[in-house]
Amino acid sequence: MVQAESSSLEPVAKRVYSYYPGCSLHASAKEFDVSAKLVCQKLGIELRELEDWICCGASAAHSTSHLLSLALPAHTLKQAGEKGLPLAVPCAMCFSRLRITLHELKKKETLDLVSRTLEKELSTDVTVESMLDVLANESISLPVTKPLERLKVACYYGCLLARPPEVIGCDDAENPQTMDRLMGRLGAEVADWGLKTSCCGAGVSFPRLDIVLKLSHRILSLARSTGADCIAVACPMCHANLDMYQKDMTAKHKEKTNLPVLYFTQLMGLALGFSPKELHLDRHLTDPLPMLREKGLA
Amino acid sequence: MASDFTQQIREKARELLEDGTVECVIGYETGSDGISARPAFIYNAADVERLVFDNTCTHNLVKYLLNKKAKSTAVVVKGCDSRALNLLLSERQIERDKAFVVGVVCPGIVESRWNERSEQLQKRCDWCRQHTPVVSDFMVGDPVTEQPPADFADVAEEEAKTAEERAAFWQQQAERCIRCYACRQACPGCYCTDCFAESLDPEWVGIRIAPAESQMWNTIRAFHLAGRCISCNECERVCPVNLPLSLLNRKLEQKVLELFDYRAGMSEDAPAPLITFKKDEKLGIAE
Amino acid sequence: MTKTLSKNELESWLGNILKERTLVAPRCVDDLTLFLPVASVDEIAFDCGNTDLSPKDWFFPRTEALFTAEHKDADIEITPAVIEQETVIFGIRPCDAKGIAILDGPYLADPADSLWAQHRAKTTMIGLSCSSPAPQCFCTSMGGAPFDSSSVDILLTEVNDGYIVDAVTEKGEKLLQGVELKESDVSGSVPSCDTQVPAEGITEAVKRAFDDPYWGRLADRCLHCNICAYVCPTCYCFDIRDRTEGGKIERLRTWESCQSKGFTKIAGGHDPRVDKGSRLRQRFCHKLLYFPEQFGPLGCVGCGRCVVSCPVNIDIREIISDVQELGAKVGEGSS
Amino acid sequence: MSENSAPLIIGFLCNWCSYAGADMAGTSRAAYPSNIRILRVPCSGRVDPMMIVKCFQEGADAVLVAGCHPGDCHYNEGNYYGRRRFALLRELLDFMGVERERFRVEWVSASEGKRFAKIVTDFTNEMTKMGPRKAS
Amino acid sequence: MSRIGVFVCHCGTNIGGVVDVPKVVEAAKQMPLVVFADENKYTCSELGQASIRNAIDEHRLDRVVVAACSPRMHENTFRRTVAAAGLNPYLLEIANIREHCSWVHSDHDEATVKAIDHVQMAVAKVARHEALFPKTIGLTKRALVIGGGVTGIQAALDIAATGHEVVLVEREPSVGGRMAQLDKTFPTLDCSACILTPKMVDVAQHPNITLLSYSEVKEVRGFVGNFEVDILKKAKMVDHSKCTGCGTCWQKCPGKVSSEFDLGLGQRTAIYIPFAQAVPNKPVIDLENCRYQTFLKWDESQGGKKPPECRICEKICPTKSIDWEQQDEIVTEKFGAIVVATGFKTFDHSVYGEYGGGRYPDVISSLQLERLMSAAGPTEGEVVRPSDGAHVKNVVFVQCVGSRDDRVGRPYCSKVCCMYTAKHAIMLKEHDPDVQCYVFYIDVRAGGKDFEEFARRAQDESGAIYLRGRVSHIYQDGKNLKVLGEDSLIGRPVEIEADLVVLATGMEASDNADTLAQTLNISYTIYNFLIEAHPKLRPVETQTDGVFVAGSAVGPRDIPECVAHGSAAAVKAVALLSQDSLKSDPLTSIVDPMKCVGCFACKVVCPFNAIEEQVTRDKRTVSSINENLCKGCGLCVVACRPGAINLRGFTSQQLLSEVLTLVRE
Repeated sequence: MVQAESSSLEPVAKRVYSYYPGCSLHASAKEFDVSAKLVCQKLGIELRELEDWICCGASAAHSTSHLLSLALPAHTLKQAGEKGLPLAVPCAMCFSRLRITLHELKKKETLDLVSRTLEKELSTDVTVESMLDVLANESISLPVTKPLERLKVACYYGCLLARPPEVIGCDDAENPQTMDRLMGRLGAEVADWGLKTSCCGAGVSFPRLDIVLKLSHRILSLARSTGADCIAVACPMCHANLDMYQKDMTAKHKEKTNLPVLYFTQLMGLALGFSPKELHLDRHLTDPLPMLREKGLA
Repeated sequence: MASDFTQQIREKARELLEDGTVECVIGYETGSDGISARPAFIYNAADVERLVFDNTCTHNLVKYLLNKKAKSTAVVVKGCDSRALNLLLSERQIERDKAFVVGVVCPGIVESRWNERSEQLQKRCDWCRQHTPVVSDFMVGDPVTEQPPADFADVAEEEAKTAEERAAFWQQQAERCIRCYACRQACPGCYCTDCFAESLDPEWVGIRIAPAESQMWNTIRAFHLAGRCISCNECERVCPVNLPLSLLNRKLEQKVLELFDYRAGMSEDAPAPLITFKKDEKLGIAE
Repeated sequence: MTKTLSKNELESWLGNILKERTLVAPRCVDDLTLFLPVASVDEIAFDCGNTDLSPKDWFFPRTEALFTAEHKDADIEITPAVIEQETVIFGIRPCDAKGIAILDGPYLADPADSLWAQHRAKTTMIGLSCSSPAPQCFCTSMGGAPFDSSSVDILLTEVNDGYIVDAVTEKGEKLLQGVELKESDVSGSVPSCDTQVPAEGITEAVKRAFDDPYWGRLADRCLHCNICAYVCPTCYCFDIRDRTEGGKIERLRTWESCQSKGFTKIAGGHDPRVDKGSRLRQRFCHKLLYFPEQFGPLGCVGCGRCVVSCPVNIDIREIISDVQELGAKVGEGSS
Repeated sequence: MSENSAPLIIGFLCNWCSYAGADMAGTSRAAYPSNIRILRVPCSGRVDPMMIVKCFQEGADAVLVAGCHPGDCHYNEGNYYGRRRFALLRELLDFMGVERERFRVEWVSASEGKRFAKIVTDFTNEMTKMGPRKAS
Repeated sequence: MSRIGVFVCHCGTNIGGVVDVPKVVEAAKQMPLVVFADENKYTCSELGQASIRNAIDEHRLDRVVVAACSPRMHENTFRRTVAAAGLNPYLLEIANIREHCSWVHSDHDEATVKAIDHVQMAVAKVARHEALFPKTIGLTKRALVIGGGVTGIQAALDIAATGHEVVLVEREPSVGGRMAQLDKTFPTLDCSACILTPKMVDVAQHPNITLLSYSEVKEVRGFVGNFEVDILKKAKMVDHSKCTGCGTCWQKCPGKVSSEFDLGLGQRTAIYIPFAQAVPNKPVIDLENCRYQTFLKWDESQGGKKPPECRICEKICPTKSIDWEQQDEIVTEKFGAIVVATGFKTFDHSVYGEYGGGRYPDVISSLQLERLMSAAGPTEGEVVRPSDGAHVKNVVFVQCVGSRDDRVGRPYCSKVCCMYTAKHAIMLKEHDPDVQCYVFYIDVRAGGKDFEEFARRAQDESGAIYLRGRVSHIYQDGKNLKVLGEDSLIGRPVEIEADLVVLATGMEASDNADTLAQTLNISYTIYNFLIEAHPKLRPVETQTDGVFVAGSAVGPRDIPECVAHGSAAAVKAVALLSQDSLKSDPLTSIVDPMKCVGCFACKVVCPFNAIEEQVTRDKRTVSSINENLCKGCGLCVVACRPGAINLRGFTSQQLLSEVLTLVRE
């Protein structure tokens, strides 16, 4: 609705979003933050980071206290609401928490409970969009300068961008297409594969690394078997798991995966002409640069 | 105007009786008080001079056609009365070719009782949106353009009360009702040979002339006219204890208009709302 | 010399009556004047014309239980209705009073109708002479008069500063006991009821006009509602039906009228008076022919209620004159 | 009847859907308050508005008419006619002081035993709350 | 004065446990016109019924009230009872004090009060009952069977065997239905085709059976014994009276399309018979895919090159049977009885995203597997992978696909899947001993003769590995499929590499079952399965007299059940047809011509055109009821202001007296 207003002001439809980076984008997933911002800038999407955003509670809160797991995102939603702008969220985990909270606040009694807890007048009159949905919006034209030709990408969405479908509103929880179509528009070849939304094990990263290795390895090896050159992700957790442990997997499964795992925003960045450096492509543990060079993209 | 209408009616009546088109002309004549009209039945051309038409011609003469089924009859009708013709035609109570309709573009009818004649228009004339008859073989007066449908201020006023007040209000009315059934006898829509009210078995309405029975009578009378009442308001006019019967009729008229977009007696072949339906209509019950 | 009572004295007297008896008097409810019980004297409409409904309700109620029957163990117990309440009707007009009185004919003739008898016994009528007869009135033509005291227990005649009191019956005397009456020589101005109806020899005329098509034509406009019968002080036809509630049976008598369809329907479904003409004729034959033949007086007292309230202006006065003419014609023919 | 506190609810149930639904409530032991008295009619379209007015005139506190869901009438169209009649009747009753809440129409299928129980329960509670009818 | 007897039933403790029965009896004794009241443990038992009959004798009862279970349960039972004692069966009224009372109220006093009221109502109503006598109507001694699957075939044959004419209408070009698609049948493993084909042939050859294949029922008018049915015969474009079914045409026809019968695993031609043993064994032309038709439809404006005219079939047909002039036609036939056996279709598994949403060629439905296994199937019985024709070794079966699953709106159990999967496991092992089968199941439901043994055999002898749990995900990994699931018995996730996954797709009502039901005026469930008159006691009858249902159109059923129901329906139909005349239900409307004012509101509202016009002696046009058409809904009664119409068995007087007992007592 705000968009409508602003667009009525300016002939060139300019999109404005409140921006919620979330903790990991200020730390482990800096490259996601950076690339996302660059891409948005390029595409005329203005991101206004919320001044007083706090942790969404991620996996920790809801395993501790349901109320807490709602209260934390609610705080952020409150601000977003006051801004009157749609909220763009890159991190799949944060996105999931915010969306779920929004969903639960639709219940009157929950709304009252959380409002009382935060001593704030909460409303559910705010839209939360994942950065993927923001950028995949087909009405946005992509000024591709360096098409991702010869690059085969396996798009990996993970659990949180797909489930629960009734809350997330994913196009197809088992075989989503949003990112695939986006990559296609960038000139990349996309792999049709069956583990786009399978769990990478993030939930148990610390207690049960073995499971993480098993699940992530399954994903990587299938992706590889489809001939993909890299995996595109939209979630810091997934990224961490898939990218970080490839050495351990190689050790465990006696099979070299070595498959670069990039944020979809980084791939967009490349196609839109940003340099690997700007996009922090050097921050990954599984180094994508050799592959990218080989493809003439770096 | 009146005198001119009277003239036209007399001439038509004479013509019809002389050439034998009809056996009888039902019109109006001056009553025993010398100031207000009453129904007149003219069988001989010689008597047509008795016929008059003025703003006291309140009776709905269509009612009388029900007694003249077999014979060909001419009847003088005002706009509101004429809707009763359609009602009775659609319900196959009269045959069109047996009735010669002398339509009178209604000048408005005044409040009058025996030996009393005010210049105050009857309230039905405020609601009336049919001054020009919808059926006629001969029209007296020039058709007028009708105003948009009436609002239902009177109904709204009643509805403003609480349910309890309304209940009390109708209770009082029922206490006055002496169940003479004049309302029924005057109504063109009430033509059953055996009225439910007098049925002994099933005994819908008890014999007592008492509030409960009278309410039963008045409620069902109104409901049996739901979507059929053509709002000539004769029922209310004839009531010897002045029950506000029009309120009930109008409440239903309003709802029928709102729910089914239907006005009784406007055409001969539009099915009455309660003997037809639409599969996917929303009427606010069980939804 | 006459006895008089001032307005105030009258009111306090009525006030006292109120204490131990039901006082019925004309009251204005909404736009009607009706004989109704009053709770206090100021409810009484002293200077109203004649009431819209006749006072017959108080002798012949619109609905009245004759008896109730009930299962008692094995057999059935019947309890006849009894009227205990003493009632005083104030403000009844001579014509209406006469109407009640002549109904003693049918109701008290052997076997007497116990309920009617009880109502009559328990009710005292304080009449009020007509100071200004209405246009529809024609009592004088029917053998009555605006100041006729024959059928009341007490007749009051309004005079400038009070009422002339005429205690007609013992009942009246009793009711007046202890009431201070002034001696005075005022005399009530004698009002006249100038509408004249040729009732003379009407009985004969009706007999002769019995078969005349006149009735059928007249019935053309009759709606056969029961208004005339229900407003009439002398229409006394009724219907009887039982009503069960909780195993208890009430036998009820209610007003009915010869005008309603099927009134004369008999077992097997035959109805000797199916056509409207014969039904309408019945009403007038009863009033002007059968009633006098059986009980003496005409069955109409000229109160004029039917004249006013008939929705299609069927006017008994007109009919009487018409029938006189008809009768005359037929008479000539026959002689 | 209106004197005692427990409201008298008269239910007219169509034989094919709602009466069967009430049977189903029985077979599945779906309990509900015992105030309601049930009449079996072939079709909700058989329920004569006169009958309903009579119920109220004689002192019933509430009336429930239940029939097949629109489209499922055993007689194809019965409930469509019923729907129109009842819609008008309820307006008239309310206008004459019988609150619209007291006259309820519901579509209950043969398989909706639990729902029937719920409807009756809610209706009874609502009527208890409203208390007996005033006047007449 | 009538003499009413009241019989209150304890129904064991069903009623007696809550309602104070003796108290109800005592109350009944006090009710007007009641001269006798008694209680029974089970009134419906022979003992109970006897006590009613005796009481009728002894106390000269002329009307009876039974306070027991719902009239929908035993009204007819007790009507027969009173009839046996010489009373008119309609002088009976049931007070429902079980379903509507003891089973839903726990408070004993309240329940008892209510029971008494219901008895009082019944007494008041029965007092106003009149003796009613059914009218006799003639009937057409022919039956219509809708659906040519095994059920319909069985029904048709059984009816025909009794010498009655039967018309069998089948939507497809051939009879046989689903069973014809099956390879073997459980648990006996006889060859489906081998046992079905003879029956199909019998149907075609039976002198009393007219087979209308490639036809559909469009309209049904009339009533029991006297139905008038419009049947649409779709244009076959082949004159079957000339055609010998030699097969030259379909061997030569160039128009190839995937075969419905083989569920996309094989191909058929545009002029075709669905399968080799089809009956009738004469082809029809599928106009959608016929080249000549495309030629005819082609127009310049769309550009492209003009398709060939083809007409090969026409040229090579030795009997000149091809008839391009043929049109769809509607034939109207009269029947006395109708058997509906429209069968089922299998659930479309593409809604299951986690199973690949239909994207993986090697994830197939059980019915497809049947076609693969069938010697007459596209692969002549060799079970190979659709994707690459490779021979299968590891096969994973997933149970309850479209069954017992609320998410896809199919909460019911399809009943046959457990068994056919066992069959598949066994058969696959027989085809090739090296095959390993895995079965993910929720429960193994093997209720039925030799079923459990059969299911065990799949595990014990054929070594199928049964894993209790659902499959969470299936994905393509190279040529193979990875199946991820859980073995809930050991609480471990399992991962199986399979080269074929078979989904045990459940049973659904066949297409347009609902529209057909509406045409026949019979009810159907939210899943479009047809509803029987009584699930236990009248399993093949419906609410519409003369219309019977059988087979899996009513709900998931296996072959023996379908056949049994087919026969059952046949018997009911025959029982009807073998009568010389029918008795019409006397619970119809009646008109009092004296009260009728001839407004004909009744005629307008009657859904069954049962109102006719009649001129009375006094020349009034009044309405009268055609009692054969009247179904007793009572719409006319309410439409009739003067109360000239009344409904027998539910007269206004009766309903009113019921109401009055409630409000005036």
